Amino acid sequence: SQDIKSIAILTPEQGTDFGWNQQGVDGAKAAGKATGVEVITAENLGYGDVRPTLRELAEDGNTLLIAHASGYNTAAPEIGAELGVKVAIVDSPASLKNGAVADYTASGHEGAYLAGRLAAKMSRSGAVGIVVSGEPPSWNSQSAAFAEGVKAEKASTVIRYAVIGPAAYSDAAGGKRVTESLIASGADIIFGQGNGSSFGMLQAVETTKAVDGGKVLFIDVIGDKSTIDKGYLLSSVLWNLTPIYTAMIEDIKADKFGSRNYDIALKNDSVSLLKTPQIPDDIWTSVMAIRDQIVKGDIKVTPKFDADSVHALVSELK
Amino acid sequence: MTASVSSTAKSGEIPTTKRAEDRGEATKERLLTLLLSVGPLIAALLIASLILVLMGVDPLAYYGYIVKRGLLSPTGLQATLTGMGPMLLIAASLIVAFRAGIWNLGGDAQFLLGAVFVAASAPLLVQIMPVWAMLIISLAIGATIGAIWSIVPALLRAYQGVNEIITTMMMTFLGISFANVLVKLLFLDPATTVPQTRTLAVEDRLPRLFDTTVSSGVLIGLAAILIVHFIMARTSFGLKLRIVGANARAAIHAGLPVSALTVAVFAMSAGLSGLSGATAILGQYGNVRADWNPAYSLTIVPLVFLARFNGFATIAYVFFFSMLSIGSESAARRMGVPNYFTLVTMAVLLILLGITEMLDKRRRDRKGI
Amino acid sequence: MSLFTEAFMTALLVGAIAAGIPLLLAGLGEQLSEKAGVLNIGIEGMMLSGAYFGFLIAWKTDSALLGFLGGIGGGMIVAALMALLCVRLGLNQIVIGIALTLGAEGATALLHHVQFSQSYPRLSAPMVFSIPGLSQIPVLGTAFFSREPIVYLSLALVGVFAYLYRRTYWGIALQAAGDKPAALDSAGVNVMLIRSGAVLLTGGLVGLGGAFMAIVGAGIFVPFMTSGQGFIGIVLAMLARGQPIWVLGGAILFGACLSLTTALQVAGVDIPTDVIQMLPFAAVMLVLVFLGRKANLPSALGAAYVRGAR
Amino acid sequence: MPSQPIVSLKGVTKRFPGIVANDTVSIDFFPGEVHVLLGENGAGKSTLVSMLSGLQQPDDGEIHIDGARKAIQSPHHALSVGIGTVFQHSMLVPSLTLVDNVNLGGRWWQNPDRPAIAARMSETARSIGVDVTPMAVTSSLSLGEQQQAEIVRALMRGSRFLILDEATAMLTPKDAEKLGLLMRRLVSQGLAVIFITHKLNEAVAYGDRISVLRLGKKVGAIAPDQLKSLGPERVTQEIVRLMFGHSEDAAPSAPAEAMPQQNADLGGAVLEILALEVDDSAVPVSGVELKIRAGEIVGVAGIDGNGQKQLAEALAGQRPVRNGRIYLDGLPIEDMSVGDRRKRGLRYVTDDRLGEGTVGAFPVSINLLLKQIGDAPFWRSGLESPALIAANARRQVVEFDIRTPSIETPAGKLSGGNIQKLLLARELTGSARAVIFAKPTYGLDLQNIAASRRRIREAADSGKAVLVFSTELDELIELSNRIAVMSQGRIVGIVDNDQSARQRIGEMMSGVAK
Ligand SMILES: Nc1ncnc2c1ncn2[C@@H]1O[C@H](COP(=O)(O)OP(=O)(O)OP(=O)(O)O)[C@@H](O)[C@H]1O
Ligand SMILES: Nc1ncnc2c1ncn2[C@@H]1O[C@H](COP(=O)(O)OP(=O)(O)OP(=O)(O)O)[C@@H](O)[C@H]1O
Ligand SMILES: [Mg+2]
Ligand SMILES: [Mg+2]
Repeated sequence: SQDIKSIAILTPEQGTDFGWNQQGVDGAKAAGKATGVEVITAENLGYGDVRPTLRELAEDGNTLLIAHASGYNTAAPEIGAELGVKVAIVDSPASLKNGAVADYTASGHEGAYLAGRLAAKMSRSGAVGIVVSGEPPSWNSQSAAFAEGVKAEKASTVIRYAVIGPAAYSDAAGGKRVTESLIASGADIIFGQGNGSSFGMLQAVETTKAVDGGKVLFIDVIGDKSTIDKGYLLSSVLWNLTPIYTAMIEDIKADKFGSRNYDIALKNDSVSLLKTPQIPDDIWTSVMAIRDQIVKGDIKVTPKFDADSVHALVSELK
Repeated sequence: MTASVSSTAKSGEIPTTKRAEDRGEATKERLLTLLLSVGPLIAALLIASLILVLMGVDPLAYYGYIVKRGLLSPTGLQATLTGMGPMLLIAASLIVAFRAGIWNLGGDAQFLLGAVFVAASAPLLVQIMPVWAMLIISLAIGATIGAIWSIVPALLRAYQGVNEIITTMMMTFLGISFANVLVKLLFLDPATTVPQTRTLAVEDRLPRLFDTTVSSGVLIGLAAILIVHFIMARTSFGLKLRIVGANARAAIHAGLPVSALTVAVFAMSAGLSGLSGATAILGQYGNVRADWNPAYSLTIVPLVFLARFNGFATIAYVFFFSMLSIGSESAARRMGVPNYFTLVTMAVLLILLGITEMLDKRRRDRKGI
Repeated sequence: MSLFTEAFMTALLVGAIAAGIPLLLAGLGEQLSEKAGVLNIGIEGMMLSGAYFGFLIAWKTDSALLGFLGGIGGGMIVAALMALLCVRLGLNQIVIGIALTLGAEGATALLHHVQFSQSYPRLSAPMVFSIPGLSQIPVLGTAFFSREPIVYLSLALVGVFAYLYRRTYWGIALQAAGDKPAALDSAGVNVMLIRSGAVLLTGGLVGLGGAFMAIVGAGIFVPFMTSGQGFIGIVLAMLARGQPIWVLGGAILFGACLSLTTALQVAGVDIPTDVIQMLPFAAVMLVLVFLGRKANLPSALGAAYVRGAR
Repeated sequence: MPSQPIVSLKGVTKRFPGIVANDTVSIDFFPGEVHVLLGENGAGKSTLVSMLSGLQQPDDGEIHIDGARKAIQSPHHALSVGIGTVFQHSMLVPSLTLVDNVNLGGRWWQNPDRPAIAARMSETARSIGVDVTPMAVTSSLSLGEQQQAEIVRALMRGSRFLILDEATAMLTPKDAEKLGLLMRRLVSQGLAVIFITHKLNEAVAYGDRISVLRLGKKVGAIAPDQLKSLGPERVTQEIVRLMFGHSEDAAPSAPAEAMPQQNADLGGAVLEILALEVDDSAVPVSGVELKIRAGEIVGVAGIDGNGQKQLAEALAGQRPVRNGRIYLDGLPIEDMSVGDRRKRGLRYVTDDRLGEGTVGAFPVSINLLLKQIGDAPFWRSGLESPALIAANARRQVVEFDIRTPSIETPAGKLSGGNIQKLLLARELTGSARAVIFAKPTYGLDLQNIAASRRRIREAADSGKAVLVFSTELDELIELSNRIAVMSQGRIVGIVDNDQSARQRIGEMMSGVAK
């Protein structure tokens, strides 16, 4: 079995975004703690050429490099092969390679489906909105599953979908503007996915009344914003990457790394729905019942990673 | 000395004492040049250090890591060199344009589209031809696509007088979106869910130099910038371009084909940007993802100005910049400083280098050099 | 449920205005600098600085008004550097413009990291002032006449600057500073003062645009939130050929295109978003191809003025 | 005569790289006097002016104003102590109207009363007998019209110390005379005037006192009483001696009415212009018919701004022709580019030496070859031969007496007259079939005028067709075989250059004769 002292995680943005980057960094640290392995974080690397950083982290003696961005999934296996270091990547399950590469394409589609059911149950107006700042695969799968959840719960519910605009990852003003338009179009629950821009979405929800004059609620993804919530956060499709990273470390120790990919799912709580005070207990109970059905396999949610499927879904469902 | 000498008349009779004086002058001159080039660097480091100290970071350690990684560690230095390839090509592209008074600010899209088409075609080409042929054709594709993307601004500028700052910026915004459309809809790698092109295998990319990780793209970059330098400094074509740039009315008066030269400048400049995109793909990245845009132009533009469009100075600046970006990522990570700090260092450096350039220019004006 | 309700149309118009105002202010600011002969590539940085300081002060004082003043100040801090370096010392305007943009990006991101990255504070909605009567008009009333006072002010600035440029000695001096500073100097007017003043005022305008984006547009500050809007401002200023009204036209076009993007998507028109995003740029290019008017940039634009230099 | 000078220069020195432009110059300027500054091209006259108007600071020496030492720190300062300047090269903002150019310095928030200022401007113009269009945009005006406007502007400022740096260079003799009379009137009101000119007759006619600069040094002065007692003839001789450092034998004779041989052995038509029309918003050109034969010089007289620039540019190919034909050696060239026309042997010497004639930032050596870039032997298969380029420059610098610190000096740093010499050197070397000169000698000193006219004559004698545009009738009469008169975009008449030419041209210009 391989001795493992340290691993490294590489993220494109700063690990303080209450979202993708933060979940990655926090998850890796927690897994390191649990397994007694040191964790090096290389944050805010952007989307340029990460090969130099990957090489340096490999040279520094890290046993595993977690390339926590789909943009890194070409570079990481290349450097892994070049320097004989193990790498974990996302959004490329086919790259699995024994002893070298493992994929952990995390998809919260099961959670997003639940969120859709929740939204449809809670919407007063019968209209919900999806706002995204871009269309990467993992968001597409959640958008699609959310839409399916909404329809499964109440087929008459209208779903409005909008992508913010150019350079939208940090476009908080754009997030707010588009969210306001969706609210004006009748949505009283917003399912929002975005990095910096998601704070603009949250702001819109907080400062704009629904068409009926009531409150608009927000469903977040990946991270937990309840610490900064002002009473408008309905829920979040929470990801927990700790079990994945822990499993990777253990697989390395057991010389099994690269024999399988990793996933998050409702069943081991690596995907879960955030419970907030905005969710009445009875609704929460019914949503949890649906969760159990998914875990048992009675309800199947298939992930759809491409933007076309999402577009087709939201316009077909109209 | 008298007011004016018709230079030939008396130039033969400079007394020898003056020669000795000149030699002293020359030493002083060299010292001053040294001071002027090192001074601002030190000043910039001091200012940036002050900010680091305020953030509770040891500046010596921080800068130590930058140098250690960007310059002294073998793979770090190799990364610095590899990174220079596309940047030098962008610099060459800018020098051609700026010297001719053409503000080609559309380099990012020319780069990106060149990259996209190369990334789309190279993995297919390599299946039907030897690697070297594929590489050559791919470089040509990149350059051609870059040039094509500048046709509209070129014609508008050459025949309608429409300001090219506006048109090239518009074409950049357009081109970035267009590149995304291409990657997401047309050139999608069917094997992955991520919107990205097919990937060119590592062994099919531009060969690495000797036993290192340095891509030979850096040689393409060096060659391009030296050729551009030579053309601009020594050929009649380069001189014509410079005249168009310095005084377009004089160029018309002198009977230069200003419109044709303008189109040629656009083609060369945009072609070099496209070539840069090709080099980046063939030498480093291997594919293009949707929403990818390294936006080199913005950082290279000030460098070529500071180098006064001189090829050799540009190489030095690009090397320094590449080293800084490689080294500072490492330093930031080790010292727990957010990577944003690199931007601040860059800003301080550019400002102080700008001040140096100004002081040097004043000094040379005084001396009439 | 029918989509194009009054509320939705209003929201689209409001969105267009919210997106257009920062562009308007950035364009007006750039235009002012360019008139005076300074090619101000630093407005992205000024805007970001305005957004940061505007947000910071609005949040600390809980006053949008003070926030806007803070934004003006934030833009002016960066502009003061530009005036010092480019106008007084005559450094290359493009080098310094880009340097200041990079510096402002880095500095505000660092400050945000230290102050806000754990809490992401958000502002409450700024006050709206309804113009009696006009605001009753359906759709247009709420969209145009029931807005934050800063919106009215920004629109009024278009008229104010048009007046100043055409009807005052200052306007004449500005144009001279951009076209032939030596002539202005020899007429006894301080070129440095005119140019520095213009750059500072640009900082104020652009900073206000940034503050608008943070306080009204987003209600929050996040790093790099201006995402290239400053550069679009530069394009707008150049297209406007010195006329403030054309900056307004351009800003509205861009704002409207963004809202159109949203409207089409919400209506379920399945055109890829990247294609829709190309619309405003393609529109401008088409106009240029068919109307292709010569740009009339001030002839000394970008050149430092040194008295007596030949 | 008042005893206290308004302005005194005391040992003023100004150095530029490679040159001492003013070398310990001491001059007193008294109220009530027109003080004429003379000196060959590059002697340092304009440099003195730039220090008096606050554009440059002396490296050594002192400036005293009203008897007290005072540094003139800025143009604003100069204006505020009453020093008004008309510079050698235009200081008007091209994109502004004349009125707004007058308006540059008002209180910033005020709304200029343009009609009132325009009225004042027209009135001032009338008082000196010239005509300005206050609401015209400066760039649409000819350099001559601009110069008139600048004089008017300087007068409107009400300075007590007026500097005119070659203010008559672009004026017709008639307008120059009016300006001379005006100077006399101004000094009689107690103003001081500095008048820089290269025309000695003007100096003698309007000056009270004369100072001569040579190679940056003040080499002599003629006091008012001397000026009166010596008489024009002797004064001129004395000036020439001072300016050029030798007696009058080497100096040019005063523009003698030396008529060229009439139509003696002229060759066939080289340049032929038929029914030419040129568009222009200000002065459209129409109905131009001209035939210039080999060895012939045709002069074009007329007040500046009557379409001369438009016609010259159309001939050179810098401006599209609307209608009509231009034949060069029988070949139509009106659709050819500037470069192609040049290749066929057409040369155009522009009068806009800074705007299009030179690239100011480029060295003298390159500017001398501006129209031959890429040609052998200076470039071989596109590669430059620095040694040959330098040799060419050195030769021309000597031959045309271009005063420059070095052949590498940026052309923009030369004195006005020396830039003009550079243009002439470039155009007069090499082979040509037809040459168009626009104001070929403006801004040149006596000696250089003579040399340049000699060269123009030689060009014709070697079989070229020459077209000379000039506002100076004397020049045309000295050079031309025939003289055409241009007015409002048309050629209103062509006369043979004989004894009666001067009178007939005068009549045509004033619209008497048709
Ligand atoms: N892009 C610009 N940015 C700043 N100032 C400009 C710009 N373009 C022009 N200007 C200024 O505005 C002045 C007037 O421009 P212009 O001559 O184009 O306006 P106009 O004559 O009123 O319009 P038009 O010629 O289109 O009828 C210019 O001289 C210049 O000083
Ligand atoms: N700003 C400057 N930089 C460098 N050299 C200069 C500058 N101004 C003037 N000179 C040089 O100083 C000398 C005197 O020039 P100046 O313009 O005073 O001559 P001038 O007597 O006015 O000649 P002209 O009759 O030709 O106008 C010239 O050799 C000129 O090249
Ligand atoms: Mg106009
Ligand atoms: Mg002079």
